[in-house]
Amino acid sequence: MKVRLREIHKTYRIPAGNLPVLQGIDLEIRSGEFVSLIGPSGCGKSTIFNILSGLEVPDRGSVALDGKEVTGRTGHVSYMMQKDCLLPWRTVLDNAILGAEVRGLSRRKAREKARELLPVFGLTDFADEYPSRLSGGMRQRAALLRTAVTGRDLWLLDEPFGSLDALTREQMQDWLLGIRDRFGHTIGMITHSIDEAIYLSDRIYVFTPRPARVKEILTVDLPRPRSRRMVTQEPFLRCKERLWRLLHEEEAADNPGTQL
Amino acid sequence: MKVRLREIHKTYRIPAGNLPVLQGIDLEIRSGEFVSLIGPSGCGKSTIFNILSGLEVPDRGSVALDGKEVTGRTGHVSYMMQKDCLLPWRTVLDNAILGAEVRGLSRRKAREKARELLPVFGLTDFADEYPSRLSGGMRQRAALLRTAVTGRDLWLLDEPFGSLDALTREQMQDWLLGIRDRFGHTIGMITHSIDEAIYLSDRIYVFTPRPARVKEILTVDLPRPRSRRMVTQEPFLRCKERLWRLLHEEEAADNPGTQL
Amino acid sequence: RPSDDNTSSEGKKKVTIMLDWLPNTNHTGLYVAQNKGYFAEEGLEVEIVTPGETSANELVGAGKAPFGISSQEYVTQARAQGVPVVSVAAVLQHNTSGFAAPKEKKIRSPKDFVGKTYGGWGTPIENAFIQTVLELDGVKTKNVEDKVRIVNIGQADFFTAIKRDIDFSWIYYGWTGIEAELRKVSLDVIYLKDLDPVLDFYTPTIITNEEMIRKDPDTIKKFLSAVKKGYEFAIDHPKEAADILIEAVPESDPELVRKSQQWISKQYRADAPSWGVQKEEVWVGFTDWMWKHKLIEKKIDPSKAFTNEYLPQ
Amino acid sequence: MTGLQIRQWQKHLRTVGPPVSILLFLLALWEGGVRLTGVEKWLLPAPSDILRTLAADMPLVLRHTGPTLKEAALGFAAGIAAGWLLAMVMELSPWLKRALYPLLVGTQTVPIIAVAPLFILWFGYDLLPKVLIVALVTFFPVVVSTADGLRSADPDMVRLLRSMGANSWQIFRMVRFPHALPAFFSGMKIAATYSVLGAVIAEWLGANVGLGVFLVRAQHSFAADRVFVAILAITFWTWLLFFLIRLLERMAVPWKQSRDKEPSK
Amino acid sequence: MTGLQIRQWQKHLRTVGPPVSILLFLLALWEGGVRLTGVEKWLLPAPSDILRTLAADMPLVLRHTGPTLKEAALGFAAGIAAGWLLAMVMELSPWLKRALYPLLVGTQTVPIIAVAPLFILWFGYDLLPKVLIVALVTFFPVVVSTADGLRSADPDMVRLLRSMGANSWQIFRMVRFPHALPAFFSGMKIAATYSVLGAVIAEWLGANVGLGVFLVRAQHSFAADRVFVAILAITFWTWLLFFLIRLLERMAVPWKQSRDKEPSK
Ligand SMILES: Nc1ncnc2c1ncn2[C@@H]1O[C@H](COP(=O)(O)OP(=O)(O)OP(=O)(O)O)[C@@H](O)[C@H]1O
Ligand SMILES: Nc1ncnc2c1ncn2[C@@H]1O[C@H](COP(=O)(O)OP(=O)(O)OP(=O)(O)O)[C@@H](O)[C@H]1O
Ligand SMILES: O=C([O-])O
Ligand SMILES: [Mg+2]
Ligand SMILES: [Mg+2]
Repeated sequence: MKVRLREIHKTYRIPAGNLPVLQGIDLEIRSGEFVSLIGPSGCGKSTIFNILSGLEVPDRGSVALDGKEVTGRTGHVSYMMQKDCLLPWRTVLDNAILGAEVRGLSRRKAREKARELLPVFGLTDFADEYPSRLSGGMRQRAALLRTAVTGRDLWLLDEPFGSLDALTREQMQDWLLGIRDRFGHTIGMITHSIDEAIYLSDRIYVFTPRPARVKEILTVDLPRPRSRRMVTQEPFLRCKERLWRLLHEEEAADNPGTQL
Repeated sequence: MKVRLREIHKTYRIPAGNLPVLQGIDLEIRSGEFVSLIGPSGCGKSTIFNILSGLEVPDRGSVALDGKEVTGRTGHVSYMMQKDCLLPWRTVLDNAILGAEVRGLSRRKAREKARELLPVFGLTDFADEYPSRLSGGMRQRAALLRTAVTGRDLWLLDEPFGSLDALTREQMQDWLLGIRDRFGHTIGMITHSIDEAIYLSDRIYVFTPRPARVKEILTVDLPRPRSRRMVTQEPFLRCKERLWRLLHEEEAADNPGTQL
Repeated sequence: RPSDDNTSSEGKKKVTIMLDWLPNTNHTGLYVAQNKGYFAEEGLEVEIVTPGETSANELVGAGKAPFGISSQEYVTQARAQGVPVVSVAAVLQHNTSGFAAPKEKKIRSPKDFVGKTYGGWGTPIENAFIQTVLELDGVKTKNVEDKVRIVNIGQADFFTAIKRDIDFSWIYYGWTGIEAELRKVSLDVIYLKDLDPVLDFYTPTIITNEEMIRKDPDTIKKFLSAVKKGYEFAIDHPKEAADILIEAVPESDPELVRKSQQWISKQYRADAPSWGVQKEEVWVGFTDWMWKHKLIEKKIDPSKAFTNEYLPQ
Repeated sequence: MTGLQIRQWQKHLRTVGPPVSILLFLLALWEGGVRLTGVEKWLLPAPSDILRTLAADMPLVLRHTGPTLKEAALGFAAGIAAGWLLAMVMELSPWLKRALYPLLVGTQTVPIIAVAPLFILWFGYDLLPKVLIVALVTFFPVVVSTADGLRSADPDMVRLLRSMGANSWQIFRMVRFPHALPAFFSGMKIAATYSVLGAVIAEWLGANVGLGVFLVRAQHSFAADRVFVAILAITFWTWLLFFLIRLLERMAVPWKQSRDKEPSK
Repeated sequence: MTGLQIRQWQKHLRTVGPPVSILLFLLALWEGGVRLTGVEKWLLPAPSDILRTLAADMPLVLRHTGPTLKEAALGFAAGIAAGWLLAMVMELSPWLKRALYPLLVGTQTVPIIAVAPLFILWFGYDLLPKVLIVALVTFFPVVVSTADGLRSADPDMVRLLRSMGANSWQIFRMVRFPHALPAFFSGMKIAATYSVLGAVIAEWLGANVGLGVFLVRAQHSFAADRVFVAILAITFWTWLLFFLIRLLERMAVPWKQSRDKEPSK
């Protein structure tokens, strides 16, 4: 499943005037590839995912899926949005099978699959609990679980591990890598963690502050399967150094106080 | 403003049975001190803050503020909750002054103060925007702004920088250190970032997985004012190493799959 | 704030009369008296209040209005419940109501009721009427509802009712009967008064309450004197009287008012020596009839229920 | 009695205590007022009179209650169903919403008593017109509340479902419907309050039995105590229905109870 | 005409088009039906008859409209105020809520016409009783909807304010109140629908002028066309009020418009 954005432009209107968010974004996730998006807060990353998933229509430009244009059409991605959007009237388990239900998959099978994954996500005892009683990190894991159970080929993950502690985060990352290697999902991920981006990705898109443009595309030269040992090795560190520089060189020109 | 938790116990009821969350927590934040709480997702950190702020009543134990018991009483902290809880019907600016308004401070003054801080938080152009149109990181910054404008001596910050990119995060951290040094606030912070905890804190409480107990209290031996240079220096790295070990040694005994 | 304490700016005494129903030709005399200034001549300023769905009896009884329009059967029932209303003048000398059916139903005498459907208002008195007239016609009945299907048609008017399900109903000829003439619907009407003299009771009547009689008989006299003049004018000048009513109540159908007025002007005084007088035997007879049919739980003294004392001689 | 049982009883008492005590207070006021001012019984009977009449007339009242309740229940059920259906249709089709709303408002502005003749002509004197009137009175609050509830679902949840490729019906079923439940129950509670009285008024158009008939007869024979007995009966059944719906609401919206509670100090 | 103006006109047309076209369709159906079946005019007049009568009676209708609108407006205002106040009081005091709710339900179960003598006795037949009746009819939907809206505020936002040391009144003002606005407007819309008709029914208790008087007089003189003119007038004013409130709602809840929109494909 290969996805391609071409020359995407998007401007929002806000009380203070026009807010150009995306200015000519070209972006590609190849079949089976893991691509990370990294860039300053508020630059337009989530907007890119919204356009990719069909939730928003770009002012200009097109979205193509395996060569077919799908601009503004939905239903081709498993999208974990930045906000967890757990339905308060569904228990954790029933939230998990939501996407599968929408797709018309068998509820019983979806439940089974979700139940199987519960331990991996540390939610075993909370299957029948309403989301309002979960901790922040647990909610995030529940949302990730839902995305996994939805089971499309193309996954879009918007900061999936943001509220997890280091250890849980590593476990989740490794689980993600594991099922990706096993099933060959095509994955796009937004993250603020340089380490995470490198450890998981084949390529990393770095964006400028708003309005977002692609500043650089980094190819991560680490073999697969990845392992934690690589994190302290030369290629990883080189990559990290480069990414750090890219993200920090805006400092002089673009501190958040003068973003717009 | 000195705060002290003594022998706090808390158990929730969930469909799967009793869920003991806190088991005898002793915790102290001295006047003017910066204390971080770090621990596995779902262990009970937010619950501790909820008890500290008076939102929840512990099953056992007491909360004392400057020696006076305040268990179950509210109104003594500026609390930035994990969920941003921006009021959808208030613009960013009016959300920012909410706490000040509740305290009965002058609206005009609060607005002035908030407006002054807008550039620091990168929200200048969004003062009159409703929160539903902010990006995830911008919402978080708006919530932090509100906490700052509320203006109590004791601040509780629950993962305040979780959805910010590295650069913005550093700026926010430095801003926090700056005003802390200037006004001498007493600050408690929950974070999942080891670096952040060390860079900002005087002491770090490390918690076990649920039910939370204090596993270790680390004192950070870095002089104040802090600077980014310290991050690569010996004392910082030693501290980091120690923290990393503490958080990872659970691995064998407590992976999320067997948390409860 | 009883309204009989009030005086208007011109020093006239303000009084209210509460109608029994919407303004119609039963009330013409009142509107004439108003229009021609008869009330003013007596030093009264009269407000005519129309109730949509309520009856005047309780309000007059409670002193909220000094005068009202009611009828003998209501006054009797009201007094039996302790409501202190008194009938002071009969608007019509004879009961102009009767059982009506379209000609094609062939209901010409009470025995034709048997097996038919009667549409009424759901009051017990109607059952008693039907039972009485059936027995007069030789149909022995223990329970009327075995002989006649009785359906409550509530708010529906006569013409709607007879279009569906209903065979006959109880109407006042002066209004509904006249409307039927206008519509060219031929009716058979069996008047109650023709069946049994005891059913020739007074309807409608003008009422006041016992306290007025005690405290302010003078106002009653003045009021009735003006009203009488109004009805006498209507008796002599039906056309002009109708126009006065139409002017006062422009919402009603002028044609119906004119034709009804022509008919009813002859009924106001009928065979009586003068307008308004009530006969003791009518009150005694009908009270006994009501008591016999268990329509009142307490026997009342008919002589206290009415008086001719305040009618001008 | 175990401690738990005692605590449950205390809870019941806390729920029932306030309304009952206020009610008793008001009744005492009424009784006292009537006795002191000596207002006539045919105008405003005292509660004790009403109770006495109720006791005496019980068989009669019961005979008239059945039909009214039947009309109210059938009409209410039909009204809820219609209201719900209309709200749904209007949510799924904005065109129909714009087209239907003014008409729905129109249905509420026709005084039934004024068009009684037509009603009877079309539907006769049997059960049907009464059920229709109750339905007409009750469907409207349900439509308005439910439509507003459906519309105000969290747009981000709707977006989540859209991203999954959900169609309008799925979004309706999985997000809008559960979200609208509380608003739906608001509408139901308002509607329930009108249902029994609606049936009574419907009976004024023509009926031979029912609380409406009982009421009119009482009124025409100046029996104020009976009028109040009828009102009492209407009130009683309305209460029952209302609180049944409150109960149902709690059962249907379990997730709302999970965190609402304040800490029990 | 600029492109923007054209687009705005098109938008208006899209809003007004559907109801108007459905309405015209129904009127045509009615007119045709009456003409074809030859149903008598005194039973069901055709729309054209009604319009003719309306034109002829216009001055009369206008004379009767003023007082009714005045009663409706005053009563509605009082009803909203009372409803809002009661909902607020009940939210701030759970004890009062439990105590008042059954009584409020009780107020809706008393058929006004049945207690008309009392009403007139206590309040006369001037403006007051009519305003009171309209208020009585309209306050209830407002209370129920608003109370439910207030109660269902996001508990996490309430917690945030509590953590700031906010008292109940501040929580009410800053969280519950704005959260309840949409529900409040639902209640208002339902109430608005009842207000004009409420005034008309109130006039049946006793009045010399007003649409209620016009209606009953028309009915009792068998003038069906006039009855329908009265209904038309009631409907017209109710619509106006209803849509005024919808407008107000949009203005009062600006944050709801910000993201509701679907992408404009
Ligand atoms: N519906 C909307 N209406 C108006 N402005 C919007 C809307 N959605 C997003 N924006 C604006 O677009 C910009 C980009 O938003 P986006 O959510 O894409 O940022 P982001 O890169 O995901 O940031 P973060 O890392 O903080 O989540 C922000 O300034 C935001 O305020
Ligand atoms: N109101 C509640 N009812 C029941 N269980 C609750 C409630 N609040 C929290 N919990 C449970 O208590 C535990 C601790 O929650 P808490 O929010 O304190 O975790 P945390 O340490 O802040 O986690 P995270 O880092 O994921 O935010 C979780 O298992 C959660 O499910
Ligand atoms: O009381 C009535 O609503 O008719
Ligand atoms: Mg984002
Ligand atoms: Mg937490």
